[in-house]
Amino acid sequence: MKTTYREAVREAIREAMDRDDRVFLMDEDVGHYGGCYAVSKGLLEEFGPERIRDTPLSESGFVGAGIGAALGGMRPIVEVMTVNFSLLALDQIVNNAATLLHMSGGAFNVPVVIRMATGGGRQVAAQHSRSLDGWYAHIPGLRILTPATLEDARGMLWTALEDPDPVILFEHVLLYNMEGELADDAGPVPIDRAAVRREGSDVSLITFGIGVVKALQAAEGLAEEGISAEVLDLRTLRPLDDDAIVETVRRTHRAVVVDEGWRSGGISAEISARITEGAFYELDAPVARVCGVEVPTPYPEHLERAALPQVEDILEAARALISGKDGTL
Amino acid sequence: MKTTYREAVREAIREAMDRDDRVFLMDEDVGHYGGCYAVSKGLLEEFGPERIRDTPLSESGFVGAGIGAALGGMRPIVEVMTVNFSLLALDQIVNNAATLLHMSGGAFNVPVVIRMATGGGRQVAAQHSRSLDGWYAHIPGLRILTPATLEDARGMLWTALEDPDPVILFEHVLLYNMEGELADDAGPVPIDRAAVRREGSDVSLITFGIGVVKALQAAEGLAEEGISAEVLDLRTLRPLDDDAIVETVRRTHRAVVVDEGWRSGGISAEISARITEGAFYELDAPVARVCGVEVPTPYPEHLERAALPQVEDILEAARALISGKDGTL
Amino acid sequence: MTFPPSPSLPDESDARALLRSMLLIRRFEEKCAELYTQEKIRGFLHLYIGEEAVAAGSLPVLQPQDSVVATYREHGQALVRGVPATTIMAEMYGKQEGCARGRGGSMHIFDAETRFFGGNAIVAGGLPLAVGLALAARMQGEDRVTACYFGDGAVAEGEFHEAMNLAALWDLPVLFCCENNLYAMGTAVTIAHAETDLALRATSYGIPAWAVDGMDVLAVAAATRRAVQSVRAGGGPHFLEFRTYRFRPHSMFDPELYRSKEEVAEWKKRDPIPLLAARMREAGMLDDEGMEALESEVADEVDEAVTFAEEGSWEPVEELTRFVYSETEEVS
Amino acid sequence: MTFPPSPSLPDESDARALLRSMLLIRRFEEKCAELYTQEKIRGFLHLYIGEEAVAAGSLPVLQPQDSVVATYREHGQALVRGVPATTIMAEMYGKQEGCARGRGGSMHIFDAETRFFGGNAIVAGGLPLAVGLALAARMQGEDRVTACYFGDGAVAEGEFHEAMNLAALWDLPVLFCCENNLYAMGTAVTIAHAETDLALRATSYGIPAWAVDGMDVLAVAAATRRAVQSVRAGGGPHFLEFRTYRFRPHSMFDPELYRSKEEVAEWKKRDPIPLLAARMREAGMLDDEGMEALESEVADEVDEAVTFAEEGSWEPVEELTRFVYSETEEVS
Ligand SMILES: Cc1ncc(C[n+]2csc(CCOP(=O)(O)OP(=O)(O)O)c2C)c(N)n1
Ligand SMILES: Cc1ncc(C[n+]2csc(CCOP(=O)(O)OP(=O)(O)O)c2C)c(N)n1
Ligand SMILES: [Mg+2]
Ligand SMILES: [Mg+2]
Repeated sequence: MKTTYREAVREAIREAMDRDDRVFLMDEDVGHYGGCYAVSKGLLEEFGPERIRDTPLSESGFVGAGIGAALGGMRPIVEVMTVNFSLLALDQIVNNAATLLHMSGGAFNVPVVIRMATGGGRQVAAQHSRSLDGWYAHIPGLRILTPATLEDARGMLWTALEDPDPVILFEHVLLYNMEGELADDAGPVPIDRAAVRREGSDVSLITFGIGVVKALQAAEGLAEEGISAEVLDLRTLRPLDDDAIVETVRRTHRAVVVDEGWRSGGISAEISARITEGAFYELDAPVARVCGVEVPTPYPEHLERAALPQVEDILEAARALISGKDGTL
Repeated sequence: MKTTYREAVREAIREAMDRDDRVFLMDEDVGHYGGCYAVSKGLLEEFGPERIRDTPLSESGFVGAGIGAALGGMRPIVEVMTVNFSLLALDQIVNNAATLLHMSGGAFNVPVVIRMATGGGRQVAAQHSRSLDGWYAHIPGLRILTPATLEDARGMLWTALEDPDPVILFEHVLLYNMEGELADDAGPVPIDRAAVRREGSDVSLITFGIGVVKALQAAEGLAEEGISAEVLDLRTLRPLDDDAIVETVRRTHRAVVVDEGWRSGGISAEISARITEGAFYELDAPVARVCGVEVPTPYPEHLERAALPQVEDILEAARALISGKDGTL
Repeated sequence: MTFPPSPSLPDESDARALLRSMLLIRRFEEKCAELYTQEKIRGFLHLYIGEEAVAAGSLPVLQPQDSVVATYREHGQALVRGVPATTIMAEMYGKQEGCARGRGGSMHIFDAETRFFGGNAIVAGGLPLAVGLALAARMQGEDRVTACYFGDGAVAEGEFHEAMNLAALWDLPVLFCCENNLYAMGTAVTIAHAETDLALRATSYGIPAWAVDGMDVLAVAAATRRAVQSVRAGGGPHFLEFRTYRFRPHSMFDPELYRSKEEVAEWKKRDPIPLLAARMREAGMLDDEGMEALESEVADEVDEAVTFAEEGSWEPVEELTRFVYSETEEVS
Repeated sequence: MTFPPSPSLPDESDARALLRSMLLIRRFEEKCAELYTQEKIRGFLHLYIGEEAVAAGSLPVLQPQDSVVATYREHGQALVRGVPATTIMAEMYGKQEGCARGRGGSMHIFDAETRFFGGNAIVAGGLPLAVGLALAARMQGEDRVTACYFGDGAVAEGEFHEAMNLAALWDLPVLFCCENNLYAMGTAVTIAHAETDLALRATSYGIPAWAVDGMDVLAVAAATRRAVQSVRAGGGPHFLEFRTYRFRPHSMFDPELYRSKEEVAEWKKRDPIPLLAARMREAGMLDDEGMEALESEVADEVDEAVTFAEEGSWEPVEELTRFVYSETEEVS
């Protein structure tokens, strides 16, 4: 079946609503407007305003209400239009969702799923282009998913809803229009393992979200140059799949981490540190990082392009690793 | 002059208020209550309620007002009682303070200083014990300071106030009672360089905030075992002093990063990654990290102790590095 | 402020129950203060002493299926709701027999059996949770009221506003119980709120709201009955502003610079416990003997709690990372 | 809703200025829409068309020393405030001659000279900034009013509540200008607010507030004069709810599923531009020739803006990391 990432997410929501009465979707404009990035278009007509619930502009309030509803036995899918606005709900996400199970000594778990659009590349400037997926992965108690394929867009949501604890799904804005084939019987997928999207032997491109698309393109380019690149899609940023990370490095002895998020203190640093800790003597070269430039995203196309990791940047980093230029800051 | 860290911070505030009419302090309970952790005790009587301004419980509102006042020509010191509550103000800090200069193409800078108490160790449980200093360091546009000595508690504030851009100062709650000698003429200090607090040749303990106190103790212990440890106090987490980090590693060829914050995606990972990138071939062993255990801070003393990095943990990590046990995850 | 005349006394056993409940909170917390100086209880400890009438009068109105959300000043609510004094005290000791296995301490009392959803230490952070619990009840068609306690200080937070609007907009079964004790730490209501009549804040969302004499347990009970009845009958959210006062410092660290001894003394004249006791005596429901009996019952309960806590055990350090994620079959 | 009778017309030159100002916004934005389809302007583009009377009527009341804080739907405010159409257009092109060097685009118009503090794209995020600007003015003893524009949607945010309370509590010189266009994206006011009379929300903080016919530029001007006068005289914050309507979709992506063509058509009957033009014609202040002259003046200004933007230059990629931190002598 030909489909898009957007439709795959919508289908996942529809399936969840069908399967389980306790599931409902809420956010600003999920209903009457037709959904941010049109993801939930048509669902209001199908499920009605109680279960496709338009909210006021109150990110902290309705995310908190989602957490409360989860405590009360529901299985809410709380959307936050984009990760940028989730900063307004961070108290609820960190101080409540991520912490209640522990503070209550296991008495209360919080089965809430939070979905957010993330990332840049649409020229919507600094306040609307943040990539904070990796930043969220710092918080214990959360599970962070970054679906990068149609299968994962279709399949991660249900698995997330079955999880007894809070799960955040980051959907990159540039993926919504991605088209491709999806099996007619596509359904839930496991969320605890990274996936090798392309095998290779010279260098590992370790990434997630939109980075997977770019890394696969880069791997094509590298192949033409005779460099065999493996692409590892992390899929889950918390917990990280350490085994998969170490294994790919064992195979290739070189790693480039690709992350649209800012470099300093990003998840790219964590992956680099874990490789150092877990496979130091396997490395033929220091781990390289291709990250977002540390600047609030500028509006003009040429500057935004330069601020975000591009295929050429990955190519360059991989080539430098192979040719042995590295090791100085 | 004998003094405490608390008094040094208070003296710094007093000096700033005296020096510059544009400076004022605001937060919940800075005035009538006598200040969170008694830092601002007595200042209301001295400067009056306009300049020592008690606020309602409205973190987003008054932090945003501080940013606005900075835009309007004042030099506000906005306190947020503890970093935990700053999650409520994150939209203002990230989307406004850190971003306005860039979004306005340089038209408007934001000379606001934000002070927060940070850290655990007082048995105040999960919602009151967070160490997010390193997490904040991910955000471009902010400058992140972590005074760990009396000199820095006394001297960083004025330098921060002279900075044209937003600066956040993290004061670890366990430091407030720290006593020691401070020069009578102690005043402003530079904020752009890390400082070697103890020289050594076998291993570098790289840390900040409360970690400095613990690392110095560990270095004593290591000295007794014949291991010479250097202690690098980062002082500023954004921007990191790369030169100082690389130099200490060049001297010792081994590094332990100590950070009370959670390990995954913490600033410890960034430091590890930078060492890999900047001094890979200088390393005799993979960089080790001693971090907060990834759990919301538990209340009971024995569990909280176990959750936070202790001197023994640093000792162990340093010993392991020296004796060559490492390299597997 | 003047309130309507106090309701008449209920029958003797009900009156005694109210008195006992206030007394239990009082003695329990006096013990806590003592244990704090002995360093048995650590961290932050916020006492409810002076405000007992609010918890004692309001919580018994709820049904077992109802939900309760409270703050870090929640020992009173927990006790009246029926969380055992033993497991509360063990929690404050940090023992694994505590109602939250000792993980939370004084500020984080949680109890699944009595649907006691904390013990929330971020001011106003519990309000959206209460809205969500009420939403769940409504969507599930359950007859369940959610009672949400918070202080005057919380009213200034953005989360308060968002929660009020959502509850009113969606017509949810929540009872908002504002404990206006005139101060948020050291900040007087007049320093924090442009509109100091906090019940008016709620009515501005179209939520029925009124102020209640929070030192008079009978007034608290009567107002709560009226409000809960209406909420349960589908009347949407209600808001009660309980005017009360804490006799003790905000926490054990508070030097109380912001209020005078005279002010505190003045309020102590309206101590809710003697207030009810006097009326019961007048009505012939209570004498010295009766009072002594109550005191001794309560003392026993507190002693038992302390013994339970003392005899409790420390969770092994090896279990440190439990309860970060649920222990489902797959995971464990 | 019925409003008081419209104020009488001002003298011809003032009336003409109002009309011109609305017309400039209209034509400027029509051009923007066209340039958007040509991909000269990218990203999000939120048009003000239909709401011109609000900016055109309110902003001329301010003085040069005053401050303005606006939203992502701010071209109108920027134009009337005096940010040159040229640098606004260049900004939308992303050229370095733009008022924010092209870094911000349509949603982030900033201009130091006219004290135009954005162009803020986080809904309600500008309100605390406005409070702070007003606080600064008060502490500095400056005669400075801060006008803060925001939509009906913003009223539900916690930051709205916190800002209202702070402004009222501290009695600050802010004018809150709520542009109630009945929708926040696709969410009608009735779906978002328990209290749909938004001026009442403000009065609940003790802030003088009233609703104004936002399609009648004279009503807007009169109300703003009254409010600003009072704010400037030390009367504390004021709040105006301008009832208006956007004729266009929320942004260029909006399929407008949430409202009917009829509703839009109905509102277009009260298009603020013909409304004023008709009154001026009646009063003999305007004829076809006058209107043509205005149109051609405005067309020239828009053309000039486009030419300026077209001729502008791209900031070199090497400058990417500028403006993350200030370029002080020490740093650069
Ligand atoms: C968001 C947040 N800000 C600040 C604090 C610190 N703090 C704890 S209690 C308190 C005062 C709260 O006052 P109120 O709501 O009136 O409750 P009371 O303590 O009087 O019962 C403050 C400021 C906090 N816990 N959470
Ligand atoms: C905090 C936040 N949440 C969501 C959005 C996405 N968004 C942009 S505009 C808008 C609607 C705002 O409506 P209103 O305040 O009425 O202003 P209008 O667009 O009608 O002028 C929304 C939901 C945002 N920018 N900021
Ligand atoms: Mg209070
Ligand atoms: Mg609107």
